[in-house]
Amino acid sequence: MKEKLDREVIAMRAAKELKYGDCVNLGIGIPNLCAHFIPEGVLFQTENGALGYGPLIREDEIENAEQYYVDAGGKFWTPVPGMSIFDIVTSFAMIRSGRLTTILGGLQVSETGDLANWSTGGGALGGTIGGGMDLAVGAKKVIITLEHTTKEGAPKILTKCTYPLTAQKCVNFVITDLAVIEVTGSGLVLKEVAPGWTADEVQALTEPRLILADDLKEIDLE
Amino acid sequence: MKEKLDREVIAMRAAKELKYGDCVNLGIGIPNLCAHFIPEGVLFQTENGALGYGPLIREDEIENAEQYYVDAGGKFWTPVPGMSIFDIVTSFAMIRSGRLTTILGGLQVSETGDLANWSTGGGALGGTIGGGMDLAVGAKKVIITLEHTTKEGAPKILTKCTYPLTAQKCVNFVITDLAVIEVTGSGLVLKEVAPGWTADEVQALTEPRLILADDLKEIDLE
Amino acid sequence: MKNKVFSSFDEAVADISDGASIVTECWGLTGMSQNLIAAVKEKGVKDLTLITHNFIPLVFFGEGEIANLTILLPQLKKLITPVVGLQYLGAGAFVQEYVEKGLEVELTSHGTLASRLYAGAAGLGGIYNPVGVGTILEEGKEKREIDGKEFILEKPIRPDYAFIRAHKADKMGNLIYRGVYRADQPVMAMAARTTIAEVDEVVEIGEIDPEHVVTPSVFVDRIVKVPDDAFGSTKRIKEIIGKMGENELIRSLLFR
Amino acid sequence: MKNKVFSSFDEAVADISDGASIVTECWGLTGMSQNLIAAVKEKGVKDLTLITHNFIPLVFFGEGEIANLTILLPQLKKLITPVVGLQYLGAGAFVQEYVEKGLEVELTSHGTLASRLYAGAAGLGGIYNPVGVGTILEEGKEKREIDGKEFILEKPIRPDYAFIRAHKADKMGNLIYRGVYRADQPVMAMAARTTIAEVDEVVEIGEIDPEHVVTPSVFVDRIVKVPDDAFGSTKRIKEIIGKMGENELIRSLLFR
Repeated sequence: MKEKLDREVIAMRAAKELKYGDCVNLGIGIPNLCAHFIPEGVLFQTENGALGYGPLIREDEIENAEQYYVDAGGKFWTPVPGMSIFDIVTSFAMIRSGRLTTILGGLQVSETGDLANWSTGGGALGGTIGGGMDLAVGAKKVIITLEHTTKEGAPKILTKCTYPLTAQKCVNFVITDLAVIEVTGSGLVLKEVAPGWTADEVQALTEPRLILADDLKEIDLE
Repeated sequence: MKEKLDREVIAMRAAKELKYGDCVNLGIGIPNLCAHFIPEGVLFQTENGALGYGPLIREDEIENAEQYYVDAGGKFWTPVPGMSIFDIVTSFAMIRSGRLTTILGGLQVSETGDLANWSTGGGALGGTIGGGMDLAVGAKKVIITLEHTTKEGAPKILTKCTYPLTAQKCVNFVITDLAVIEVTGSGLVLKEVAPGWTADEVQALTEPRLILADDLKEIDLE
Repeated sequence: MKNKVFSSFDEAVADISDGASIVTECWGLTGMSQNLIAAVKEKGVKDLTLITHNFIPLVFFGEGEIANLTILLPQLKKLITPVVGLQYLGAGAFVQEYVEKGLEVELTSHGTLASRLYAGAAGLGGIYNPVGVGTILEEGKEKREIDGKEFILEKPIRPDYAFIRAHKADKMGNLIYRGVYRADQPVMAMAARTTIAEVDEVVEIGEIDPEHVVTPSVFVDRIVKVPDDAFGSTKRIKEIIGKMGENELIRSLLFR
Repeated sequence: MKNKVFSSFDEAVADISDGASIVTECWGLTGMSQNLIAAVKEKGVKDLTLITHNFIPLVFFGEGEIANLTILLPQLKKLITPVVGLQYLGAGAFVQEYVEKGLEVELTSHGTLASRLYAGAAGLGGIYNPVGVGTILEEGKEKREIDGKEFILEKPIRPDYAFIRAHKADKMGNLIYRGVYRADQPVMAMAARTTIAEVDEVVEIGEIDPEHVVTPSVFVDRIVKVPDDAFGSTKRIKEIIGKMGENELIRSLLFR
């Protein structure tokens, strides 16, 4: 079987969507890994009320962890000059006013950019909602990172999501271990494929029809 | 003609409604005068974002006036320890969450506690709304100070207000140059009359029927 | 000035009765009013409505190490929160037995909860919320198109009590927080009818710069200082963080 | 880091075009972004929608002494505000001639405006507001009873630009204010699509304590330092206040 990109490489490619001066909120999972690849001048935001904070505390630095400085997932971070601390009303105004980019994990993405990422079913108690719905609805750019298929090989990019939705028509970019796809008004545009993969092979693992970008190319990590 | 209370005495009586630990927002006019009579331990609030500030700058102290410290009416005040500065979202949450008492001026008050105090007519541009509507609706206690009648002797306490309303059913106490009246579910209760005035004489200058309080007494300024 | 400083947590929660609603914060260890929570547990009042941004069993910690919000579970009638449990610990499975016995769980999103608390504080009757359209959150709620976009009508939240964990209070009740302890606490204090704060330090009037006050005194009714040996004291939290490295689950969740 | 510091007010407003909406503060002299206002006057763009807490002709001051918001009157298509003029100066009479020529005036209350700006920032579609029921503010609006109380549906405000007058900005755009200059400015910055701040001082990154930041950098797009001789500089405001005592109207209004 052909090699797919690993999680670090997906994260690396997702990080490339960010530019100098952007403010970004990273979800749990692959998005968290983006932190290692994000260009200088990008500020991190966490829902619980901080912007522009420094690197996460590593395993061998626990003694430097401070209770006052954690992200929404409970990870400790380092305070740095220029950051700001604020309450959650301000934090979600930031998130919902289109001032941020967000990179989130996904369970499923639909042809029209619907996102399912909080639950695989099981009703109200089958998953946790948190701030993901706010980010999906409110961010100026929503980038979803996920593996292209389930372990069993079933597509996660679907005509219609089967899992409970996080938000409708919210996704701008999908970055998987096989492809980079832009969600547009006319449908899903395949922009990049993983090295060694063809558009047809990616299409075969994707439920809705993909539109091939004029400049379709191999995933570019430069 | 019998003597009515002057504006200072109305203010003095209104100030008696405040107790230690209360936070109060004073409107323009007679309410402003209350500041001179307010007991210790009462904190002043101004809509533009300060609580617990010190005395207003007097005419002979202009050189101490600071641009950063003015109330919503533009009057300069003195910063004191224990005060707080906040934005208008917080300020109006304070006003609307029932944490404050307000003393406002009035043009007319109705039998059911409706208040008219922003305009005598002339449409949208005939007066200014400001924060008075918010205070009238949101304060835990709304005290209205006004002269009992117009200069021509017509009652200002009416069955129904004829001027444009500030808010409906918002008034708790009315303090005039003739009487102290409490607005209750059963109607207007006459609690106190000015020295030398009888309940009948006050009733004659009031449109709706007044209910006499069991302990009706002379206005008490002790 | 009113005396707002109470000498015990029990005294500070003395008037809370069955059926009360309480909003309090919990983002991991931060901002938790552990001693007020423990006092409510001890008091045993029931049929409570609890509103919180996170309701998570912190299984990493030993008995008596922390007083986590979830200890109140048997006393709850209703829970309003965006997060019940953690996905990798089976999400909301731990509340299932209480749901079967009648616990009502109302899900919301973090941002929606913030807006609903603001709406409570500002006296609003409802807000048309853009978040939740097409999701589980719209069930049973009015949906409406405004200017070509769909919104869900969400109700304000106006709790009876807010439990606040702040850094410093002056004796008037002005509060400052530290770091992300701030989070939802300012809006909780504004929305609640009665606000009770547990704080690291009670300082004299004038020791907090008026420009730096985060929660103005009028929103704070009662203050209790957290003793050094109490839940959530700086000393105890430091000890807990120190021991985090010994727990493999914590290491994998928080440091990798 | 993006360069947000602009060297002139003209440059900072260069992209504002006809039909734009601008929110800016004016509580007497405080918090007015006089130089940005003057730059928009100079630029001559028209059909503007102006949102402000107060729209008052400050007749006390001489020509060229201040750049008051009302100088933009001939350029406005719409004005949203709780205060047009001052009662004892004839209230809104001074805008009457513009109303006759087509200016639309939308009245609101201070608290409602704060909530509507918050609603704009939080992406809400509307809010049910308790203020204005039974008054001129309910005209033409939906009224609805919720839980036994009446509310009016108010629309969010999401202006194209906010003009902010702050005390200090660091080079990233974090802002602090001073005293009541703060007022509505934080929520204006959150609600607007583009925020332009004029400040007393631009300081290095790290000079503003992260806990004291009032408007976080992400909400601020452009910063201009107010020169000593410009409108609203500390020096000029001091001079103006010094002269207030000479004006009998001011003495009677502000000091008695």
